[in-house]
Parts: sequence; structure tokens; C-alpha cells
Amino acid sequence: MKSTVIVFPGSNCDRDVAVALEKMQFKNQMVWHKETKLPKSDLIVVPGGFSYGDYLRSGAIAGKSLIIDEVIKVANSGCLVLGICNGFQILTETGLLKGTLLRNKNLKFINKDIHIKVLNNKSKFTHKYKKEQILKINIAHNEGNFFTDTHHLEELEKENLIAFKYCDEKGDINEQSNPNGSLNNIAGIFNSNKNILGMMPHPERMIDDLISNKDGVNLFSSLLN
Amino acid sequence: MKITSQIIEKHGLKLEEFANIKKLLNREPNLLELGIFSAMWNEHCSYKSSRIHLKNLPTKGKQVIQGPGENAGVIDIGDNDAIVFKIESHNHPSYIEPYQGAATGVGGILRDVFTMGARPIALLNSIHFGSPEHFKTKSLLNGVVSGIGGYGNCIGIPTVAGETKFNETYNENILVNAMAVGHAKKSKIFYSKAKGLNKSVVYVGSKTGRDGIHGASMASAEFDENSEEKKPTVQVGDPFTEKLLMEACLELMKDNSIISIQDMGAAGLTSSSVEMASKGELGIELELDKVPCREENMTPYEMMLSESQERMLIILEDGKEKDARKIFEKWDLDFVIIGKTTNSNNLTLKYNNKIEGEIPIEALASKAPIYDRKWIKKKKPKKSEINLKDLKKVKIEEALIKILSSPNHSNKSWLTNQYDQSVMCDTVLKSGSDAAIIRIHNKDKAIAVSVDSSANYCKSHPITGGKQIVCENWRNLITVGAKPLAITNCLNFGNPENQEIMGEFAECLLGIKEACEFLNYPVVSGNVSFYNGTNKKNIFPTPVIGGVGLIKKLSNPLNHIFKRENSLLILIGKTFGHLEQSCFLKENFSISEGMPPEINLLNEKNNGESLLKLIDENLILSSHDVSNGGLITALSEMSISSNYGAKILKPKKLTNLFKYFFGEDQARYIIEINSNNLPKVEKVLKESDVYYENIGFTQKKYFEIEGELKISTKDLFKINNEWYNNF
Amino acid sequence: MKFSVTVTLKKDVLDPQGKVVQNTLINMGLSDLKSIRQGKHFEIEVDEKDETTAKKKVDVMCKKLLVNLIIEDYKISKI
Amino acid sequence: MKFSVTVTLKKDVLDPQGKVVQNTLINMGLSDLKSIRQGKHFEIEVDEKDETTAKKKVDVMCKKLLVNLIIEDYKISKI
Ligand SMILES: Nc1ncnc2c1ncn2[C@@H]1O[C@H](COP(=O)(O)OP(=O)(O)O)[C@@H](O)[C@H]1O
Ligand SMILES: [Mg+2]
Repeated sequence: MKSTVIVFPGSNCDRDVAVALEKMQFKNQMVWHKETKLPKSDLIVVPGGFSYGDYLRSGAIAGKSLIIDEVIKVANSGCLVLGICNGFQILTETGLLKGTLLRNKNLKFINKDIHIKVLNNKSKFTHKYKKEQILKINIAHNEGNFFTDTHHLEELEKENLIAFKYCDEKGDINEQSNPNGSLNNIAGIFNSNKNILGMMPHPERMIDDLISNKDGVNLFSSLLN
Repeated sequence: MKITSQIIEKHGLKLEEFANIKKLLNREPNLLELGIFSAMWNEHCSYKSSRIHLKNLPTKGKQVIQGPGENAGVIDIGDNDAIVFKIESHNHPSYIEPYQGAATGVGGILRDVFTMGARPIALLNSIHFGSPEHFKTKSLLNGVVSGIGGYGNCIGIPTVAGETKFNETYNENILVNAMAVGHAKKSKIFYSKAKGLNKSVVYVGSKTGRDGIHGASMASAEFDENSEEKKPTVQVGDPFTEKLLMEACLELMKDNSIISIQDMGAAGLTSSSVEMASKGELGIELELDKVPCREENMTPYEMMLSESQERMLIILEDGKEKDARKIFEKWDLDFVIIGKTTNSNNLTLKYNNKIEGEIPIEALASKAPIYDRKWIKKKKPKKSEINLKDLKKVKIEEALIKILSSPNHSNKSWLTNQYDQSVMCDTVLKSGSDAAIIRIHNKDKAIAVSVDSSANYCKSHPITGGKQIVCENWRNLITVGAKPLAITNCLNFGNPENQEIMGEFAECLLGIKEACEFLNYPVVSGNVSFYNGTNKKNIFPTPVIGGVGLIKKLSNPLNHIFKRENSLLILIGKTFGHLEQSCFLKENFSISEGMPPEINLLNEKNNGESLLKLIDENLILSSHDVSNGGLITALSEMSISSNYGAKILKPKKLTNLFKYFFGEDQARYIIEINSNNLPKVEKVLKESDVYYENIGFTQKKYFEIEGELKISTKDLFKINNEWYNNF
Repeated sequence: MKFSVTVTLKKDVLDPQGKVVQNTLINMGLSDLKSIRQGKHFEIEVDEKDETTAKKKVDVMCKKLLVNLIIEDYKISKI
Repeated sequence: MKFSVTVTLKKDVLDPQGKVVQNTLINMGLSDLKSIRQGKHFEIEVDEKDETTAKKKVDVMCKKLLVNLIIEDYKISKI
């Protein structure tokens, strides 16, 4: 499997996700945002961080960079695209994913390990997880408060396009287990084709027991076959 | 323009100093030159009041690659790996504008570290606020914390450890000290010393604006009613640009184009160019019209004194300009050759081809004033007036709850959850324990880092206080299994022109020196911040120690959290029951007189090294040092974040329960061990002649002292986590 | 020619920031506050003398970058 | 009574956001852009009929919370 990580000025989880991909045996390449061509690959990752300092709106400026036109092209032709954290924000700014990410409801940056539930394990990104599996995973963001219009929200729920929801240790999805105010506790969504996944939590931080746990491993291994 | 005494005073210079300047120049300086002298000769850059004391600190050791004198200290951790680190204060700016002040503090210290060729891998901070009830405290705390997070999170370097304290002594003068730690190849460290004639001096990074003009002088003057007027000099941090600057510099450092590199920190272009030239014993000529400016009509004076952030000065090898420029252009940063090195030994400033200022480098550097300020010894403090009968008026349980729920002891996750602690994916142990552990990327070794201070101890007896902070810092590294290697220090004090304050400074340094020498724990970098206080009210002396230790093999990282049921608890070190200066007396009786606990360096070293031996032999499940709040507080902390509590047996040779449980005697640790390992553990401790006691064992759910108290660990957690909920 | 652009969240979009600010102000005793909404403000200068053309250019900037049309409204005025 | 408040960075204070936005717009081909500075905008409604008193109340909100007087200027106008 070949993967490509897009690097924007201000990306800072680009190395982290590259390390994870390589550890999972992807053949990975980094591509600078000023490039106009993408190498042929099976997976494109838009990494986390603070592209352009999150100035204006997080993801807005990266959403206008040269390489993004290419990302949109290949995404529309079915290539797998994974946006993590700032990557998720960028994907919503490009329109590849609908909705947007507002400021956390407590107006503070939040970094901690939280729990999410796998709602849909019938996708190329999640099939190695069990349905309703609870993962412990790290979040680190200022704007993770997912918002969209009622129509889209209904579609997400009905078409099973919600990948993950925030929950508690036991799997309960409620206001207490919602760290940032996200609509319906949404932590990650697919596009209608399910070849694009945007998620706020950081799976690349969960691949090593010494550092955290290995709850992110299956996301990468799902993508391998 | 005629230089009047008013102008001189405005520049923070004394008339004698001005006379001295005239002598060095053989003439009157013009305004530009005066500004440059004021920047270089102020406390912040010249260390004029502290230098003769700093000289005495131990700075050498097998582990030291670069001691004080460069942008940051460098130590050797084997296998061609080096650790680069330093701490710096940003107290005054943070009081005026907490968010930007703290943010630019973080930005500044990061530049000191990546200037030397290191990729920053961890950030720490030591922040001190006034009383929690003071009307400014809440907003200052909020601002500082979001500023620290705002900068570190954006640039993508984990903020992993620190300390947060409240004390009314900081009501009008908070402390914000930031420490950065980086990793470099030992064979690729970059220094600021210029070499060679006619080499290009290159300006890279952000454009120069009118920010913080005279910031360095502000950091060196006491606050007064007029300090509000100094507000417009606050700088705004731009972590995004700093990220670009960092990546660009690290990219350029991959080959051999750089002769010398220096960040523009306090006193910006002035101090960076003078420092490079002075270390290289060269002159430097700058063409100021070439300086990239953000605002129109900036004068040479403004350009030389601006403290705009995110800028660097580089001296390049011949012929490397083109490739270097390409790198900076790729990162959308300015890259302009603004001058060259010369053999004139002068700082020569040209503007539109006219010489606007010319000063001998040595007048600014080696000939800057040095003061041997008068100081007086601290008298031994009064004994505290508490008798054993009064102690009995409180219950152990109440006293414990008071400590655990106090602002100073409350759980800090409210803060630390606002910092990205995990980015870079090498944080093995986050904040909350005695020290943080950061893995060296791609290797199975790690460093441990911690910052510590004890203003109350230092106030009551500076020498002991100085020793204590070094020892506490050393202990904090040991409890997570690291061999302490070296420290950086940030010395936050009041007005040095006051003999008592200068005495506190001198004596704290004596204490630091003695402890560092004994523990082979040299000082490799640091920073001094004087004039902390308002209108003659000086802050408590607050030296802060930042330590780095090495974990050679990262198989089984340790922390302070109880691991299982029925393991044995051993207290290493002797308990005398020293209550003076303790949290117990402060929180329960509002008594703050008396001596801090005595430091016995011999025991300190022996106990610490013996514990490291036990850790190396894999005999320890968890460990924690005993410090503020005494044994009982340390034990509760081990229970709070765990599923297990403890049952502590009543000590046999007990004189007084309060003294035993709340005393703050030093050089003590609590360890949790598997009971099967007791013989092995005892053997090591006995062989090294370490005093120890078996104090109890871990159990499920409850924290208990036989016959005295029993609290569920859940309740302890709640008690400890309530205070910050108001924020 | 100079323009000011104000960008506000659409009515039906949750404004967490505005809400917190409102609560804070009320807690501070400023109880007459009925509502507060927070948005962005830009001051834009374009090199163009004709007002209609200039305004059009600013409008393009808004549509292309400054405004997230899914959640935000905007207003341009000459200053 | 309703007011709009615009909050802008003081002259000479670095505007990192404005700088990045400006570069981006120019890179996107909107080269007539001479300058752009970013600020905040509030829409505030207060329960008070007298304009002077109402405005004073808004002013208090600005001074106490909404504006960082050290680096920002502000302007209140009735809408
Ligand atoms: N308390 C101290 N102990 C040891 N070294 C110190 C201390 N204070 C300052 N130094 C050293 O003096 C040098 C100059 O410090 P400073 O002016 O703060 O550096 P910078 O110019 O990089 O900000 C540095 O090498 C620093 O490590
Ligand atoms: Mg420096």
C-alpha cells in the first residue's frame, strides 16, 4: 500500500502520522503543499496540526492551497482520503466533507484521552474494528465542535455515515461524554461514498503501548487490505 | 539631538554609566548609540548585578558539552545524542498582557534551543501567581495558561511539565518562566561565535516592527503607577511563523553553510549582532536600510531596538547564500543579507550609506558594567510559635483535606489539558508525576525533565532554600528512574539595589552551588530576572531549577501511581518531623515563621543513588518523593490517580503524629514494591546504609492510617480536583 | 479604496463563543445585556478607483476565502 | 437598543492573521489587494432605552471583557 501525507506550513502531526504509516508497512511519501501533482497512491492523509496557524478559520487557508485541487480530484475518483484533526477541518473547508468544526464549547484547547465508539465498521477505514467497539484515544484541538445543517445530520445518521461518536468508558453517548459540544457527539464522519474519513481524534498517537495504547492500530491495518 | 539627563534616565542608565560611555567612546553618543548602550548595559543583557555571583556556579562535568554562555546549555546523553535546554523568564510582559507575554516567552526560549541545531522536544513552565483571592489572579492565570498553550500547541511541541503556585507575594508581579528542551546530534551543534572576515550577515524570519522597543529595559525596571503607559510595547507572538522559522533553520543546518547563528531575543538586532561579533572578536557592519520592516518610516533607532519576535541572525559561509535563500523562500520567510563581518572591532550602523552609529564592540560587551553590589546576610529566622498541644486542635483528616484541596496542591489537569502533551508521539509520562519522560525519537532511551522552586524556603533561609530546590529537582528525576545530569536555572528576585534582596540572591546562589557541586549536577544555562516587585515591595526570592536526567533503557517507565493491591510500601530516608515552613502549619494555622527543613547532602545523594540502583534492578512498582505536605500528602497523591489506596501502619517510635505525617524532612522517597522482592530491596538499602521504614501496604479503594483515618480514593480524588472547577 | 467587512455566524448556527461571552458578562453584573453575537471584522484596502468594481473585488475575496458561506453571513461597506 | 462594536488591533501591533490572509489572497490572484487587517465584531443588544446610558453600558462591556485595551482599539456604533 502506498500512502501520501500532505504537508502544509504549520502542519505538526505530519511526522507522527508518517511514523505510524511506516510502522504499519505503508510505503509513505510526504508531499509539500506547493506541489501540483500527487504521486500515485492508495491513501492520502491530511495530517493534524495548525496549518497556517489556524488563522482566519482552522483549515481555511490550507483549503486553498495548490495541492488541494489534486486531492479533490483523486478523492472524487475514489481514492481513500483520511483527514485527522486539522486534516478534518481542511476537508470540510474544501467541501469534500460537509459540515464544519466550531470552537469547543468551553472555548479552551482540549488535550486528553477520551473514548469513542465505532458506529460503522463497514468501511475501508474501520472494518478491522468490531461494531460498537470502544476505543480510548487522544484528542487535541481548539475547534472540534462538529456542526452541520439538519438535513445533513439526518443523512449522516440515516446513511450510516458517522464513523465515531464520543462516549464514556462504558460506551454511553451523552452530554457528559461529549468533550467539545459536537452535534450528536460526532467525532468522525464519512462522505457518502465512504472513501473519505474525517476525524478529530488522533489514531496515529495510539499505536504504541509505551506511549499510550494500540487502539489506533486497526484503523491503519483496515486500510491495508 | 542633545542628550539630556532626562533622556539618559529614560533609557534606564545612571549618570555614572553615561559618563563611562562617554569615556569609552571618547565623545558623546548620539541617540541611536545611547539606545544601543542602554539595551546592552541593562540588567537583562549585561548581568551586571549577578555576574560575579553566577561565576561561582559549577558548570563543568563529563556530561557537559556546552555550559553557560551560549543560547542554551548542551549535555551529552551518549550515542552522538545531545540535549539542549534552557529556561527563561517573561515576568513583566506577562503581567501586562498575560496571553501575549506568556506566548512570546515560550517562543523566545524555543528559539534559544533550535538556534543551536536542536529540534525542540519538550516545553516546561514555572508560573507563579498572587493570592487566588486577588482580583487579578484569575484573569492572569487564564491568560498565561492559554498563552503558553496557544504557542506550544500551534508550533507542535508538547508542553509536558511545570509548576503552578499561588502566593500573595506575586500579587503585583507574577512569574512566568518557560523552559525548552531539544535534541541534537552531538556532532552538529551550532554556536553564536562569528568567524572570518567579510562574511555575509543574514537576517531571516519575520519583519521588524515597532514591538517592544525598550522591552529589555522594561524587564529591568521596577513597576510603578506609570507602567500602564508602557503598554504599547507588548509584543504579539506568531507561533505559525516560528514554526516556519524553526523548520527552515533546521533544514539549513543539515549542511555546512552556517558559521554562526543567533536568535534575536531581548534587544533584538542589537544584542544578536553584538554577541556574535564579541564572541568572534570581530567587527560587524549593518546596512539598516536593508532590514525588512513591517511599518513605514522606521528609524535606525527603532530597528536596532525592536523586539519583534520570530527573527534570527545568521553568518553564512561564502557562496552558500543562494541555497540558503531557497530554503527560506520555500518557507515564505524573509532572507536578506544586511551586513558583513569586519576587522574593525566596531559595531557600524549605516543607513542610506551614511554611518549613523559606530561603537566599539567591547564597550558594549566586555566593558559593560559589572557591579559587586552590597549585600547582607539573612538572619536566622524566628522559631515558629506552635506547641504540640495546639496541634491537637486539628484532626489529621481535616488537615489533609485542607492541603489536598488548597490551590497549591490541587490537581492541575485544568491547566495541563489545555496543553498538547502528546504531539510528537514520544511523551512516555505526561505531567502529573514528579517529572515528565520524553523518549528520544526512534530510540529506546529517554530523558526526564522537571522544574522546581520553593519561594517560602528561600525567603526564610536562602542558603538552605537554594540547596533544597536543587535536591528536590534531583529527586524528581530519580523517582521516574532517570539519572540526573544537569540543570538550568531562572533566578527571579526583587530589586538588586536593595541590600537585603541582593543578600537573598547571593545566598540562594551559594546554596545552589553547594548542592550542584555535591550532586555532580552542573548548571549549563540560565537566566536572571531582577526587579520583580512594585514600589519597593519585592517578591520572595524565587529561583527555579529545571533539571534533565537520562533513562538509558526505556523498558519499564516509572511513575508515582500505585500499581496493585498488597504491595509493600517503604519510606526511604529519615523522618525527624520538621514542621516549620510546612504546608501543614501554613494551611491550618497560618504560621509561616521558622527555618526550612535542613538539607543533608550526604543523605540526599546516598538515598537517591540507592533508589536508582533499586530501579535499575527492576524492583520498584511506583515511587514518589516526599516534599511539600509531608508523608501523608505524598501517599495520598500516590492513591489519588490510582485504583488503589493504602493502609499505613502507625509508626512504632512515634513522638507526634502530626510531625510524623506532615513534617517536610528532605531526602525521602516512598516506594511500592512487590512483597516477594523485600529481601532484595533490603539488601540494597542495607548495603548502602540507607535508613528506611516499612510503613504499610497498598489495598483496594481506601486510603487509611491505622486507627486515624480512612477515606475512599474516590473522595480523595474529588477533594483534590475541585478547586480549579471555578475556572 | 477602503472597505469594512463584517462576518457573522448565521442565525441557526450555534455560537459557543458568543454564549460564553454573554454568560460571563451577565455574571460580571452586566445584567441588562439581552444578546451578544460575535463575528469577524476586516478592513480591506484595494487598489481600484471605481467603487462598484472595487466592491466586487472585495466580494470575491469574501466568497473565495474570508467567509465560510455554509455558516457565515457577511456585509461589505465602504469606509 | 442594538449596537455594533468593531475591535481592531492598534496600529503597529503585529497582525499575524491579517498577514497570512493577505498573502493567501494575493497568491490566489487577487493582486489589487493593498492591505487587510483582521479584527473582531460584536452585535450587542441591551435592555435600555436611553441611548447615552445604553452606549455607556456597552462601553463598560468593552472595557471589562470584550477588548484587550493593551493591543486593541474599538468603536461602538448604534445600529
Ligand atoms: N542563572 C544563571 N545561571 C547560569 N547561567 C546563566 C544564568 N543566567 C544567565 N546565564 C547564561 O548567560 C547567558 C546569557 O543569558 P541570556 O541573556 O538570558 O541569553 P539569551 O541572550 O539567549 O536570552 C546564557 O548562556 C545563559 O545560559
Ligand atoms: Mg538567545
